Amino acid sequence: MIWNNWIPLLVVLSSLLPGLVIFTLSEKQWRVRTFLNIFGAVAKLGLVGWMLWGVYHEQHFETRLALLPDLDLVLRAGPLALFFVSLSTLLWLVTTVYAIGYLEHSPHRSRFFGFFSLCVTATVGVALAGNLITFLLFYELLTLSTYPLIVHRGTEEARKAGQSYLTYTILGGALLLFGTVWLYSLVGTLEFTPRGFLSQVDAQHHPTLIIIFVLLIGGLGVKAALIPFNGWLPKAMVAPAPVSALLHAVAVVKAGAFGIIRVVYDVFGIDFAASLGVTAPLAWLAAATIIYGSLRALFQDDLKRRLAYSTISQVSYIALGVAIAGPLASIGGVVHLVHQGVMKITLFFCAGNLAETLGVHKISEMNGVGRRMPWTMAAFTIGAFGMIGAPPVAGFISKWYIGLGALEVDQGWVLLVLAGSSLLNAAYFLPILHAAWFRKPPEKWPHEHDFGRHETSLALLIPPLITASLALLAGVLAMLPFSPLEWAKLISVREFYTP
Amino acid sequence: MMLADILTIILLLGGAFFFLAGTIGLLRFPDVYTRLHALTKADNVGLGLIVTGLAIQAQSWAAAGKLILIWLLVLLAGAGVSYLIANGALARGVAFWKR
Amino acid sequence: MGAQLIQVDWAVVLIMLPLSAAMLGFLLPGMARNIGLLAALLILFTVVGLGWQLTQTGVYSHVAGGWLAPLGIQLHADGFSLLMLATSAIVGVAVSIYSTGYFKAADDQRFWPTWLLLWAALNALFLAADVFNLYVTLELLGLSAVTLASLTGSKDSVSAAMRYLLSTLLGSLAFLLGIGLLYHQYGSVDIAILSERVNDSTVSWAALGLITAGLALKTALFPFHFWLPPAHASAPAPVSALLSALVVKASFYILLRLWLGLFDFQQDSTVANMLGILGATAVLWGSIQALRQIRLKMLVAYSTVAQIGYLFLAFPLAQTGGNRVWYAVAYLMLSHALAKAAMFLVAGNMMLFGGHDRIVNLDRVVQRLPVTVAAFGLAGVSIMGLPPSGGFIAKWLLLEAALAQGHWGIAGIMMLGGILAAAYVFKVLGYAFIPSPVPHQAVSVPARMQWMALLLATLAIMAGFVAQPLMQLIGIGALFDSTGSMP
Amino acid sequence: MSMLFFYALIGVGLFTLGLLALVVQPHLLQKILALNVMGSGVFLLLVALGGRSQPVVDVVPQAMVITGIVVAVSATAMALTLMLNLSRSSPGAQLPEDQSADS
Amino acid sequence: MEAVGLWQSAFDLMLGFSLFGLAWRMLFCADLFKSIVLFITFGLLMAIAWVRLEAPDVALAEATIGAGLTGALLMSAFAKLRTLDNSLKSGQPLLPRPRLHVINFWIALLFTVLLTGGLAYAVLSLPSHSPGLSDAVMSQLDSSGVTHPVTAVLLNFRGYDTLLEMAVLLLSIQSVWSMAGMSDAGEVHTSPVLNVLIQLLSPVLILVSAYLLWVGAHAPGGAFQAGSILGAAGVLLVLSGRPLFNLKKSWLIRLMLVAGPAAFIALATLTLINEGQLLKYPVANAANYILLLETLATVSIGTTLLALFVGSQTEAVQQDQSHQ
Repeated sequence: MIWNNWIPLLVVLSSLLPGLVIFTLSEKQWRVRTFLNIFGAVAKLGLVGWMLWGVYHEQHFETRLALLPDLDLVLRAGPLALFFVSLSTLLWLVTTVYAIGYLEHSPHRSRFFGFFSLCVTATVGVALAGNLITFLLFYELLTLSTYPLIVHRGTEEARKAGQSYLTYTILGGALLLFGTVWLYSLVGTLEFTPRGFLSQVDAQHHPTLIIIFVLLIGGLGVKAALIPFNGWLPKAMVAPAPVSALLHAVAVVKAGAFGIIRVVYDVFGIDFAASLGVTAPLAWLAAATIIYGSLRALFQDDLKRRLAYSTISQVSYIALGVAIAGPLASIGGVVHLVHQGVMKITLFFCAGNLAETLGVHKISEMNGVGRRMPWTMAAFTIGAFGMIGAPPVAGFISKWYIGLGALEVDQGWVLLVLAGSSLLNAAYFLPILHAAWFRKPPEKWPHEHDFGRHETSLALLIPPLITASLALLAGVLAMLPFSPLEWAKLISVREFYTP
Repeated sequence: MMLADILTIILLLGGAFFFLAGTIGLLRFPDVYTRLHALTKADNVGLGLIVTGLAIQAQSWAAAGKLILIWLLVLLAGAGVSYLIANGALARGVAFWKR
Repeated sequence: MGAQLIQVDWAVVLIMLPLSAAMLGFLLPGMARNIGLLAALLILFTVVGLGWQLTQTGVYSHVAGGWLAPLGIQLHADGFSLLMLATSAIVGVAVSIYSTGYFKAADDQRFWPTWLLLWAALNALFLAADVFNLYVTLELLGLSAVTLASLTGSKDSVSAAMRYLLSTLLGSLAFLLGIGLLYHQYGSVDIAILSERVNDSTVSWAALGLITAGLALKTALFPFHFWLPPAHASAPAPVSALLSALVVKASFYILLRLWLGLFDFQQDSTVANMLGILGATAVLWGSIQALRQIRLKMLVAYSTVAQIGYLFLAFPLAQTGGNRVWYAVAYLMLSHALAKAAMFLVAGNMMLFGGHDRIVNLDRVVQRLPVTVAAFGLAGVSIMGLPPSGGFIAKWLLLEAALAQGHWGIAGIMMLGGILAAAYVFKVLGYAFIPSPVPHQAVSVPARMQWMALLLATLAIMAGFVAQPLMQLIGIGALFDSTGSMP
Repeated sequence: MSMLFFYALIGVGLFTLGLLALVVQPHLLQKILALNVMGSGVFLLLVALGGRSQPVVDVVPQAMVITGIVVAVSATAMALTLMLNLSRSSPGAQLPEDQSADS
Repeated sequence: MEAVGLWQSAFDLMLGFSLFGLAWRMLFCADLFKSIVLFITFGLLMAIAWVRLEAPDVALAEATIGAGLTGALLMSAFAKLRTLDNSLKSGQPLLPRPRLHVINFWIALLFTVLLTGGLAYAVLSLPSHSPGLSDAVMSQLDSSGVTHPVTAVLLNFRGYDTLLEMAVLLLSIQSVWSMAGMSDAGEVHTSPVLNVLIQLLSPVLILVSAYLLWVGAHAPGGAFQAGSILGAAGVLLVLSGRPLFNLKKSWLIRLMLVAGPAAFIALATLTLINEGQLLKYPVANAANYILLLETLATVSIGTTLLALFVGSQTEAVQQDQSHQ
C-alpha cells in the first residue's frame, strides 16, 4: 500500500522528468528525445492502467507533500481524476507520435517537446489535484507551459496570439486565485470532497459563497472558453497542429471544463450549488456558448478556425451537463470530456494532415480531398459525425444522456439547445464532407508534399486513425465495463450523488 | 580682585579691540590687499594681547608655553597665507584699489 | 567535533571574513578576484554553520567587546537574520561567479573590494542589535552601493549614482536624528533595552516618523522611489542584481525589526495604513511604469519598485493579521531577492549578447540564449506570484490575510499587481521569441553567466516547495510570533 | 541648562534648513553643502542633549558624533568626486531633472 | 557668577544664531565660492560650539576634519569645477536659480516649517535632566585601559562601531579611486614662501599629531584628531609640490591605508579566539591594545584623508594643464 501513495506523484513525474531532460538535449539527439517521449508516455499509461484497476477495486492512491504550514500539495487518484488522466495520457501518446511526424524537419524541437511534456505534466496534475490549491498550481503551470508552444513559430502573429492567450488566462488565473484564497480564508480547507464540503457553511456566508462560485467559474471559464472569455481560442490557431490538438482536446480547454466539474461537485456539491441557485445561470451560459460557438463556426472559411469555434461550442456541453444538476445529465457532461477529446483531436490531426500534405488550410480548397487522402478524410468524417451527434459515434452518447438528464429534472429547454446545436453542427460539417468526397479535386494542390507509398507520412496518418476508431468504439461499446460511459456512471455514483 | 586679573581684563579687552578693528577693516576696506593688511596686522596683535592675557592666568609654565606656541604658529601661518593670497591675487591680475 | 563547531562564533566570522577579504583585495589588486571568490564560498559555508548552530541552540547573541548593553554593542542572530544572511550568501555567491565573466580583469580592483565591503555591511547589518551600530552599517552599505552603482562611469550611471548618494545620505541622517532622539529619551541604543522602554511619547512619535521616513527613502518606497530605477538600471548588471536583491531589502529589514521591537507602542493603525497606501501605490505605479519601459533593465528596476510595495502592504494587514503576514513578508523578501537578482543577471546577459537592452529588439534570444531566457521566465513566475514559486507562497499568505480581514482594497491591489507583472514579464518573453527587424551582432555569453542566472531563478521557484521547513527556520527566535494574535 | 535645549533647537533648525536647501537648490555643490549642514544639525542635537547629564556630561553621543563626522567627510569626498565626474560629461553639475530648459 | 552666566548665555545665543545665519547664507547664496568660504567659517564656529558644549574632542575633530579637510576638498573640487564650467569663472556668480515653481517652493518651505515645529516640540518634550550612559561609562572607565571617557567609548566600549567606521574610511578611498580613476600626482606650481612655511609647519603638525594621539588616553585627542592633523600635514606637502605618493603603484600606500582597519580586525580575531568575544581586551593589556589600535588607525586616517584630497586634487591639476 505504501507504493500506492507514490504512484500519483510518479504519474506526474513520468512526463515532467523526460520533459526536463529533453530541454537539455541538442537538436541532433532526436533518437534520445523520441525514446524519452515514448518511454514517458508508455510508462505513464502503465501507471494509469494500474491505478484504474486499483480504483475500480476501491484502493486509495494519494500523495501528500507539505506546501504551506497548513496546506498540502495533494495528488489523489479518484475515479473522476483517473477519467481525465486516462484521456490525457492516452492522447499524449498519440499526439507525441503525431508531433514527431509533424515537426520532422522544423527547428527547435527540443524546446517544443520539452514544453509539450510540461504541458501534459500540468494536465495530469490538474486531473490528480486533491485540493483546490494543488489544482491552482497545475492550472497555472498549464498556462505557462502552453505559452511557448503557442508562440513557437516565432512570428509576430504568433506573439500576438500568445499575448492574447495570456491576457485571458492570466486574468482567469487571477480570478481563480482570488476565489480560492477567499474560500480558504472563509472555511479553512480546500480539500476536494465527494459531494462537496461547503454545505455546512453558515447561511450568512451564502452570498459570499455565490460570489466565490462566480469567481471560480469565471477563472475556469476562461480556459473552458465560455462566453465571453473565448477570444483567445481562435487566435491561438497559429500554433502548430499538435499544439492545437493539445489545446482543444487534451489539455487546456479540458482543464477548464474539468475544473468546473470539480468546483461544482467536489467543492460546492451539486445539491448545495443548486440550492444556492448558481447552477442554472451556469447552464444558461453554457447553452449560450454552445449556440454562439456553432453560429460563429458556420461563417469560418479557415478550417482550423471553424474547428476552434466548434470546440467552444462542444466543450460547453460539459459545463451544460454539469450545470443541469441531474444525475443522468452529469454522466452525459462528464463522459463528453472524453468523447469530445477523442473526436476533436481526430479532426485537428486531419486538418494538420491536410495542411502538411497538401497545403490546404481553407474549406474552399477542400474540394475532392477525400479522393487524394481517403484515410484521413475517413477519420475526419467519423469525427465530424461524432460532433454532430449521429449514432453510433461517441458524441451521440453524450448528447443522449444530457438530453435525458435534462428531462429528468424538467429542463426541457435544453433539448431545444441540443437540437439547435446539432443542426448547426450539421450545417457546418456536412458541407465540408460533401466537398471533400463529392466535388472534383483541383488540378494542383496549394503545396503538395510527396510522402511516397501512403497518402501521407505514417506518423501523421496512424494517430487520427487510432483516435477515430476510439471515438467509434466509445460509442459502439459504451455498455462494456471500463468504457467511458460506464466509468462516468461509476464517478457519478461514487463522487457526485448520495446513493 | 588681584592685580593679575585686572591686567588680564585689560589685555583681553585690548585684544578684542584689535580684533574688532581688523574685522571692520576686512569689511570696509576696498580691495584684497588692503583687507589683508587690516586683517593680519590687527589680528596678530589682537591675538598676542589675548594670549598674553591668558598666559598670566595659566596654572603652569607649560600651559603658558603652549599658549605662546599657538600664537607663534598663528603668526607664521598668517604671514605665509596672506603672502600667498596676495601673490595669487597679483598673479591673477586683481587690480589695486585707486581712489 | 560537533560540540566544538557549535561553539564557533559563526556570526562574527560572517562580518570579519568579508572585511578581511576586502582589505586583502585592496592590498593585492591583482588577486582581488581570487580572494573574493574564495571569500564568497567561505561565507556561504559560514552561513550554513550559523544556520546549523541556530537550529541546535536557538537564538545566538554575542557581546562585542565584552561590554553588556547599554554600554556595549550586542550582535544578535535569529531566524529572520539567518534568512537574510542566507539570501545574501546565495545571491552573493551567484553574483560573484557571474561577475568573473562580466567584468574585465582590469575592473577587478574597482569591483571586488567594494563588493566585499558591501557584503560585510550587509552581514553586519543583519546581525546588529543596536540602533547606532545599524546606522554605521547603513552608511557603509549605502556608500558602497553608490560606489558600485557608479562603476560603469557612463553619464547616466554617474548622475544616477549621485542622486542615489544624496538620497541614501538623507535617509541615513533622518535615521540618525531619530535614533538620537530615542537615545536622549530612553538612554540606550540597544534594541532590546529600547523595546522595553519605548512608550507612547512625543519623542517616540518623532523618532518613528524620522526613522520610518529615512528607511522608506532608502527602501525606495513610493514616492521616494525616484532614485531607484535610474540607479539600478544604469549600474553594471551584477551590481544591479545586488542592489535590487539585497541592498533595498536591508533597509526594509531594519524598518521591520524596529517596527516590531520599538514601534509597537502605537495602537491605532494610522501609520501602518499610510504605509499600506504608499505600498499599494508603489505596486500600481511601479508595475505600470515597468510596462511602459522600452529598456529591459529599466523594466526590471521598476518591477523592484512595485515589489517593494508588496512588502509595505503587510503593515496594515499585520495589525490584526499577526505573524503569518510577517512570515509572508520574509518569504517575499527571499523570493524577490532570488528572482530579481536572476532577472538583472539575465538583463546583463542580453546586453552583453546584443549590445543593448531594448525589449522590442531582443531578436530571438530565446533560441540563442535559451538558458538565459529560461532564467527570465522562471524568475518571472516568482515575480508574478504564480505557483509554484516562492513568490506565490508569499502572495498567497498575504492575500489570505487581506481577505480574512476584509481588506478588499489590498487584495484587489495584489491581484492587479500580479496581472500587471504578468503583462510586463510576458512582454519581454514575447519579444524574445520573434526576430527583430534590426538583427544585431551577437556576442557569445560565457556559460557561467547564463547558468548563474538560471540557478537563482530555479531557487526562487524551489522556494515554493520548502515553505514549511523554511518557515520553521525563520521562526527561530520567534520574532514574528510575539506580535501576532493568530496562532 | 536651557542653553542645551537652545543648541538642540539650533540643531533642529540646521537640519530642516539643510533639508530645504537640499530640495530646492539645483547645484550639486549646494546639495552637498546642504547635507553637511544637516549632519552638523544632527550632531549638534546629539551632543547638546548629552549635556543634560550632571555633573559629568554624557560622552557616548560625542563618540557617536566623531564617528559621524568621519562618515560625513567620506561621503563628501565621494559626492564631490561624483559631482566632478558628472560635470565632465554634462556641464552645470546638476542632476538632469534640475537642469533648466535653456541649458 | 550670575553676570558670567548672563554673558555666557548671550554668547551662546549669538553663537547659535550665527550658526543658523551662516548656514542660511551659505545654502542660499548665489556664489558657490562664497558658500564654501562660509562653510569653512561655519565649521570653525561649530568647533566653538562644541567647546561650549563641553565636547573638546568633537571640537578638534570638527575643526580638523569638518571644517579643515572638508573645506580643502570643497575648494579643490570647486577649482576643478571652474575649469569644467565656464559659467563659474571667478567673479561671475551665475548659479542657476531654483527651478522649482513658486508654489512648490512655498510648499517646501511650509513643510520645512512644520517639520521644524514638530521636531522642536519633540526636543522640548525631552526631560531636562537625563544621565544617559554617563554613569555606565564612568563606572567602567577604570577597566577600559584609558582615563579619557571619549576614547574609552570609541576604542573600547563601542570599539566595534569604530571597526566598521574604519571600513567606511577604507571604502571612501576605494570609492574615490574607482570613480576618478587613479592618477599620479601632477606638477604643482609653488612659491618659496610656501615652501618655507611648509618646511616649518610640517614637523610641527606631525608633532602635534603624535601628541594628540598620545594624549588621547587621558585627555581630549585621539586617533581621529591625530589622523586628521597628519592628513593635513600631508595635504600641505602635496600642495607645495612634493609628489608624496605614486598612488597607482605604491603598495606601501595601500598598506598604510589598510593598517588601521587591519589592526582592528586582527585584534578582533585575536580577542575572539583568546577571550571569546571580539575586541574584548584583557584589563591588563587594554591600554597597550588601545594605543596600538590608535597608532595604526592614526596612520590610516591620515593617509586616507590625504589620499582623498590627492584623489581629487591631481585631476584638477591635470585638467588645468589640459586647459592651458
